[in-house]
Amino acid sequence: MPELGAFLAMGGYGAYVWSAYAITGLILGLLVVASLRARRSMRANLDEAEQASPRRRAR
Amino acid sequence: MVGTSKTSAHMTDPAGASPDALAVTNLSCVRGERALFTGVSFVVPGGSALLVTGPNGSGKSSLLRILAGLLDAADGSYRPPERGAFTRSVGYLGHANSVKIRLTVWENLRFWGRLAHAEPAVEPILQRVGLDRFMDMPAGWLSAGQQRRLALSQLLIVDSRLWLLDEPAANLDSGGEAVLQQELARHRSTGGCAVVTSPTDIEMTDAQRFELAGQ
Amino acid sequence: MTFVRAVVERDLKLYMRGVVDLIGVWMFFGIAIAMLPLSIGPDPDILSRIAPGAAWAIALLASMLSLERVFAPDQLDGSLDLLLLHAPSAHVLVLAKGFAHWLVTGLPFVVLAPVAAIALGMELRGVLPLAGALLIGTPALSLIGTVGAALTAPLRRGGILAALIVLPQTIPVLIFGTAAVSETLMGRDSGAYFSVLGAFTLAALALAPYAGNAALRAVRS
Amino acid sequence: MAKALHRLANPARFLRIASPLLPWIAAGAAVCMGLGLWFGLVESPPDYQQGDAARIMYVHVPAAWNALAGYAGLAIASAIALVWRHPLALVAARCIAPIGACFTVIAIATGSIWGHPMWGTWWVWDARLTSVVVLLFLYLGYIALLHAFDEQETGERAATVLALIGAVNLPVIKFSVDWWNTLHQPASILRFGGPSIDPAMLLPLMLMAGGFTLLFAYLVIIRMQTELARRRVMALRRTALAMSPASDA
Repeated sequence: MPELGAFLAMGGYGAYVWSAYAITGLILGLLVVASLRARRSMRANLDEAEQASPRRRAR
Repeated sequence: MVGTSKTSAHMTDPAGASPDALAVTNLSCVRGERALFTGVSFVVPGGSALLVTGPNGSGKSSLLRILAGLLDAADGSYRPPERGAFTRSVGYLGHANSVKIRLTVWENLRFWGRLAHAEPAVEPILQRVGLDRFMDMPAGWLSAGQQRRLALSQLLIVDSRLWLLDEPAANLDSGGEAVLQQELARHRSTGGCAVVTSPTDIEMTDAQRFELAGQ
Repeated sequence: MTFVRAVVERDLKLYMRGVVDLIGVWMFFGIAIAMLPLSIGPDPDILSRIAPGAAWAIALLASMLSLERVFAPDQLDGSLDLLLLHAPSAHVLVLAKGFAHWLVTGLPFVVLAPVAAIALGMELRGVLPLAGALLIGTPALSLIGTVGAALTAPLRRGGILAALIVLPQTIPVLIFGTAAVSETLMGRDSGAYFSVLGAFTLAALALAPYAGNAALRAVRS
Repeated sequence: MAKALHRLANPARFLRIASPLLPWIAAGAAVCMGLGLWFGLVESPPDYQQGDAARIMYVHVPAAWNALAGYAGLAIASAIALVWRHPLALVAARCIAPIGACFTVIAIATGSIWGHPMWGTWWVWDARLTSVVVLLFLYLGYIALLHAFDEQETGERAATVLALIGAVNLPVIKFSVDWWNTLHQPASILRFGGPSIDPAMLLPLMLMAGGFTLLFAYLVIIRMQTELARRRVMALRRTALAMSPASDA
C-alpha cells in the first residue's frame, strides 16, 4: 500500500509528526484516564461515607 | 455557607455597654468547613476581667486573635473599648513569646518600646517583671519562664486598655505568676479590662467566666 | 516614620547577628561565579560576553537564598502578629521588610557583581552601567521576593518554594537589567533600558505592598 | 452578574447543571478532534515551506492556546474567589491548574519536536517557546504553593494570591520575553498564525482548537466533581467523628 506508506512517511517528517501526535495523545489520554479513575474511586468513598453517616442524605 | 465577615469595630452595640467596655456580639469563627464556635456574646466592662476556658481546639486562641484584629470572624461583631487615658485600645499577648533569642533582653523590649513610643519605660518595666538583672544577656539564655516574662513586658510597654492574654501563665514559674496577677490587678485598678484564656479553670480574683465548649 | 526605621534597624541587627548566613549568601555568589569558567572553559571571548548577564542572574539567585529569613522567623516566634498590630498598616510592614532585605542582599551585589563581572573579563567601562542597573533593578527583586516570602511565611522549609514562585516573576527585571548593561557595552544608547528598569522598580514599589498585604492575610490563621 | 454567579456557586446546583452537559462536551470534543485529525493529517495540503512537518501545528498551537487560556481561567477563578469568596471558584482554580500544566507540557514537547526539523536543534530560545516555559513555571509554582500547607484552606488562599500576581505580571513577562527575543535573535523561523494562513490549514486548526478546549472543559468538570465529592466525604467523616462517643479518641 504505497498510499499508506506515503501517509506514514509524512514527506520525510514522519518521525517528527507522529511522535508529536503520540506524545499529545499519551498525555491527554493519561490525563483523562487518571481523572475518570479518581472520580470513580472518590464516588465510591462518598457512597461509603454516606452509608456510614447516621442521617443519610439523598445524593 | 457563611457570608462575608462584617466585623466592624464601630458597630452600635445592642447590649448598650459603656464605651470603656469590650462588647462582643454573636461572634462566630469557622476553620475550613468546621465551626470552632458560634454565637459568642459577652461584655467585659472597664476594670473587670473575663476568663475564657475550654479544651484544646475549642477556639480560645482564635477568639483572642479575632478580638485583636488578626483574624476575620465568620459572623458577628465586636467593639473594643475606647482608648480613654490609655495609649492604645488593644494589646495582645499571644501563645508565642515574640522573643528574638539573638537580641539581648533590653534590645528585645526596646524594639517594642520604640514601636509604642515608650522607650523610657523599657527599664522600669524590666524591673517590674524581674528581668532587669538579665538586661544585657541574649534572650536565648533565659529560661522558658523568663522568656514568658519578657513577652509579658512587651504587653506592659504598650499601655493598652484591653488586654488579650492567650494562656499567659503557660511556662511561668510561681514568681512569674505572682507578677502576672499583680500586673493584672494594677491594670484593672486603672480602668483597664482583660480577656484571659486558660485550658483549665484557674485562680483569678472576681473574674467573669466563659466556657467554650468545643464542637 | 518611626515604625519603618525601627523595623529596618531591628531586621538589620538580626541579619547581622546571624551574619554567617548572610556571608553564606555572598559566598554563594562568589563561588557560583568562580564555577562558570570552570564549567564553560576559560575562553575570554565567551566569558567576557556572558559576564554582565551571569553576574545579574547569579546575584538574583543568591538574593533568593535569604527569602526565608524575611517573614518566617517572625511568624514562628509570634513577632509577626505584634508587628502587624503595631504597624500603621500591613503595607508599611511589607515595605520595611523589603527594604531591610534589599540592604543585605541587594545593595551588596551592587558592589560585588561588577567585581565578579570584571573577574570574568568584562571591560572596565561596564562597571558603572552594571552597578547602576543593579542599583535600580534590585529593589524590585527584593520587593517581589518579600511578597513570595509572605506567601510562604508559615512554612517550615519555605525558602525553596519562595524562590520557585518568585523567580518567574523576576524575569522582566533580569531581561532589562542585563540588556541595559550589554547595550551600553556595545556602544548603543541604553537610556531607555534604564528607564524601563526604573519603571519596574516603581511599579513593584506601588504594587508589592498590596500583594504582600494580601499574602499575609491569606496565610495567617 | 454577581447574583447569577452566586446561584452557580452553589456546588449542588453546579453539579446539577454541569453533570448532564458532560456527555455532550465529551462528544463534542471527540467529534471536533476526529474531524480535526482527518482534515489536518489527510485533507490539508503540506505547507509550502515546512512540508508535512507543519502538521505538528494542529496539536502544538491548540495546546499552547489552551495552556494560556487555562491560566486566564485560573486567574479569573482566583479573582472571583478573592472578591466574592465563592468556594466553587477555589475548587475550579485548583482543578484547572494541573490540566493547564499538562497542556503546557504538550505545547513545549511538540514545539521542541517541531523545532528540530526547522531549526536543526531540539530547542531554540525563541520568544514563543520561552514564554510557554515560563507559563509552565507559573503553573508549577501555583500547584506547589497550593499543596505546601497543612491546612488546605490556607494553601488555597495563598495560591489564589499567587495566581493573581502571576496574572498581573504575565503580560509584562510576555512583553519582556518578546522584546528580549528581538534583541538577541532578529528573525524567528517559526511563523504561523495571522490572517495569511491557508484556509485549508485554518479549518483543521480551528477544529483541533475547539476540540482541545472542549476536552479541557470536560477534564475541569470531572476534576471538580471529584473534588466536590472529596469535600463531601471529608465533611461526612468529620461529623461522624464528632458524633462518635468521646471515649474512642
